[in-house]
Amino acid sequence: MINKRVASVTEALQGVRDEMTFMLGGFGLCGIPENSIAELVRLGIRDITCISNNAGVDDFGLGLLLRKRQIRKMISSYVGENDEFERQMLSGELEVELTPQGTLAEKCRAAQAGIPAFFTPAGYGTEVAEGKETREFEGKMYVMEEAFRADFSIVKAWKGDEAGNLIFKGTARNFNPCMCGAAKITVAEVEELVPAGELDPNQIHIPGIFVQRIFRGDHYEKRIEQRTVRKR
Amino acid sequence: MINKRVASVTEALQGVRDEMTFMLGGFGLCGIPENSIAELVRLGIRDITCISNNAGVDDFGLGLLLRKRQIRKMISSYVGENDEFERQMLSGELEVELTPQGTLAEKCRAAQAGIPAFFTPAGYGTEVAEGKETREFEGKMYVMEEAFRADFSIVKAWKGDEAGNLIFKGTARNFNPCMCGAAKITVAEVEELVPAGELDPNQIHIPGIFVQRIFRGDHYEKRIEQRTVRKR
Amino acid sequence: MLDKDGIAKRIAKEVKDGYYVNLGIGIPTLVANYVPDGIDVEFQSENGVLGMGPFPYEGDEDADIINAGKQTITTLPGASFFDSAMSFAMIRGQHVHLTILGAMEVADNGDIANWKIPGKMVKGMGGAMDLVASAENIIVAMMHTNKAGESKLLKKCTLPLTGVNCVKKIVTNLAVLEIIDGGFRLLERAPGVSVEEIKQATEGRLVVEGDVPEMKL
Amino acid sequence: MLDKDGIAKRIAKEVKDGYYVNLGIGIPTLVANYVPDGIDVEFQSENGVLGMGPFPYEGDEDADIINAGKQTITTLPGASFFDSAMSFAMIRGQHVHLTILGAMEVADNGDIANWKIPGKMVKGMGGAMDLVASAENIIVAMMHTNKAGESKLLKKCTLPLTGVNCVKKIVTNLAVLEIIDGGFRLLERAPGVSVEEIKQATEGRLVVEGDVPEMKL
Repeated sequence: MINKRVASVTEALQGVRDEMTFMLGGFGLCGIPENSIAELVRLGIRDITCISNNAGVDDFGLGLLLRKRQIRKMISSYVGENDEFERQMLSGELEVELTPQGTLAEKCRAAQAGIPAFFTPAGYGTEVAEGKETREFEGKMYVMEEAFRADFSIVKAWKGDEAGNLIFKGTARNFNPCMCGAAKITVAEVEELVPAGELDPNQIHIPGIFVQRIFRGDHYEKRIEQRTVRKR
Repeated sequence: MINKRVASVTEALQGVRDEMTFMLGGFGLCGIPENSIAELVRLGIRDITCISNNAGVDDFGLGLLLRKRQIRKMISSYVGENDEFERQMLSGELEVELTPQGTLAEKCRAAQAGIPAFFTPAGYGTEVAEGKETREFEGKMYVMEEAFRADFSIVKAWKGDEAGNLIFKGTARNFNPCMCGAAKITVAEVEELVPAGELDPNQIHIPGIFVQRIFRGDHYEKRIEQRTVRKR
Repeated sequence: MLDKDGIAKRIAKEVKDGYYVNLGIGIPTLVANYVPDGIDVEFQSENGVLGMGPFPYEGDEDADIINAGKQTITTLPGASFFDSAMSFAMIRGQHVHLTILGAMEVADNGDIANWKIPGKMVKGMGGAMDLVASAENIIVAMMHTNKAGESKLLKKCTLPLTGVNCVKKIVTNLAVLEIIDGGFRLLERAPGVSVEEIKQATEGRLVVEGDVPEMKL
Repeated sequence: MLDKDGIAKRIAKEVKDGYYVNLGIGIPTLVANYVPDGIDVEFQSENGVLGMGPFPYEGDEDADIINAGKQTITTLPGASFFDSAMSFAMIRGQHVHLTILGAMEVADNGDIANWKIPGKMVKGMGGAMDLVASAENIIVAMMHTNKAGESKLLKKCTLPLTGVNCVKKIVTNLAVLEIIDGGFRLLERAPGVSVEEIKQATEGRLVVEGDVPEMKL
């Protein structure tokens, strides 16, 4: 077993620098690497590019990095929950590349899987396809999209073991598995970190080979964006 | 819940015909849809194309279909365990398309995922790449491969539920998940079929949306090709 | 004229037994409330869940179980969770039969725009571009006109497109229309709405053939 | 001169701490037996397992748990099972650090042939084409000559290729060689084998620089 355990978030994020490109898991505030984001804020690195489906909210998630102006460029599919984001984008302070959600996921998965490019129908005929190669297959038009290239993937899982194996929970899974192994270094923070051998090998979502560093996150707020309930 | 359960292998394979293209899961004899293969033999359909990593052995797995000359064409990555196969191939009775194993898996997954084509480095500079588009990305050469098109995917899982959700066991997983939803109709045979709600939604390998018909296989021989053991 | 729930109710009639359905944010989400008994459907949410159920009882909500609108949800027996790549494999691979989503504009050739107002609002396309480029059946749920009273059913979209030639049907507060070669074909009128009112509110080419029935809800 | 176990033993020294390794069928499989203590490695088998252990005890074998050679195996703590697409994501995505495989022929530019003898034998490439096109480090384990006594280290492969310019190192019964620009560079001699004997058995360009040490096992 190759041990991927590191002692702390600080050790896990060793090597992050200004101007690097980061992939960050999560959908909205669900399944985001809270502890790592807090550490990126603390480290104060600047001019970074973030590949993340969303941009957090004003005072949580990636919104914390936006507020401190640490992000130069966002690559996302939906950014509608963040006023500060919209302000920076419309004023031109923040560069934004909007990508269809499925294409975003597949560009991560392609990087993970050593596929440099693939064809998708998403965005054909729209401004997303501008400047990109298009091609017909079986009478339908497709756009060629290339794999992402990033320095760090930072993901959050539910359970992990020392070998770096990961299990996600519910819809907190989302982009996290697709981002594992999709950057030069993958950092996984988990709620529960167990010795190798405790997880069922048949029920692992992401094998440890895709993860370079794993640590247990100290604190999870798990903020809910839209608390919707029905009466008993 | 959309119920995918059918009563028998006969019902599950309703609609199979001569000259159709089938994807069949399994690696060697591990994780093959034994009951469905027996039914295809019984039905006696001919001139079929099989997409399957291997071709079985002389008297088991796809070897049973080969022996009855039901297969016109095999698309596989490795066929080294079957004398009758080699005889039919060298004599020209059987058409064979050999494809790198990872490309085979990805062509299935691409069909499942609505990706018509992708680039892979496998086979560049070899006869596998002949007649295919090649392209350079980041200084490395790749071959463009297209998604498979098939009429039926026939897979074998360990556990399944009425909603078509599947869980595989050990290395019997192999190509089975990648083939689900990669053909017009996907048939899954399982060792254990439970009511919807009994499987943990977090631990499902293949969601039922990729499966049209599911049934419990009557009998599994699970033949071992290379029984290798050590002394106690 | 229909309210939002009315639109959802009418769209629910388009949902057939055995369908996997993706519901967009807003009116489409309401459709789940009106699917008739005996019609077995499963709702997919592109953030990674199939088999969505109703909202959780107070106190049962789980931050790790949400839909694409970031609302807390529950799951039904037979549900499954999966990652975003697999979620869009379902969508792109046309395993999801029906997509119901909102729009800012629809053109009479089936083009749709719903993600951006240049210089003013950019929320992003989310999964909408994948959905409209992939689904075989796309129904748009929206008001017939915008807040300024201008038609949202146009000859040509003025906003950046989400997808081209993809919308199959539109259900608005005034009417049900389908896209045919060369226009919006009027299928049904909302209760109490005249063909003339629909004509007035439709900028794109409207095709009216024979008597147009009032919709039944 | 080395036997098969000797070749495996020598290759085991190339396996570094923290490596994920894919072992081909035949001699490469034996390498697992000789990895020194204190070197943490995990073996991947392309049919869908990471963290392979030794063969099972008699009676413990499970038809559902095999390696790419179709042999019954066990797993070690930290192991995982996955599907073929994910398995080759590991390989193609260069997450597997080292591939050790057999060959029929290797050329002095790093080309390798190991899957087909036209008109005679066609077993197929299995995962070999993916492995050699992807891995950053590829070691070939083979006999220096074939059964007819002809060199398998050639100027140019005569058989259909498995991959081009990909082999990094070759360990045979006679020698350890690395591919450098323009030839096989002789790194080590097998015990009791002279440089002259290696020259005789090598058809491709052999580069001999200074004294060539005998290998230590």
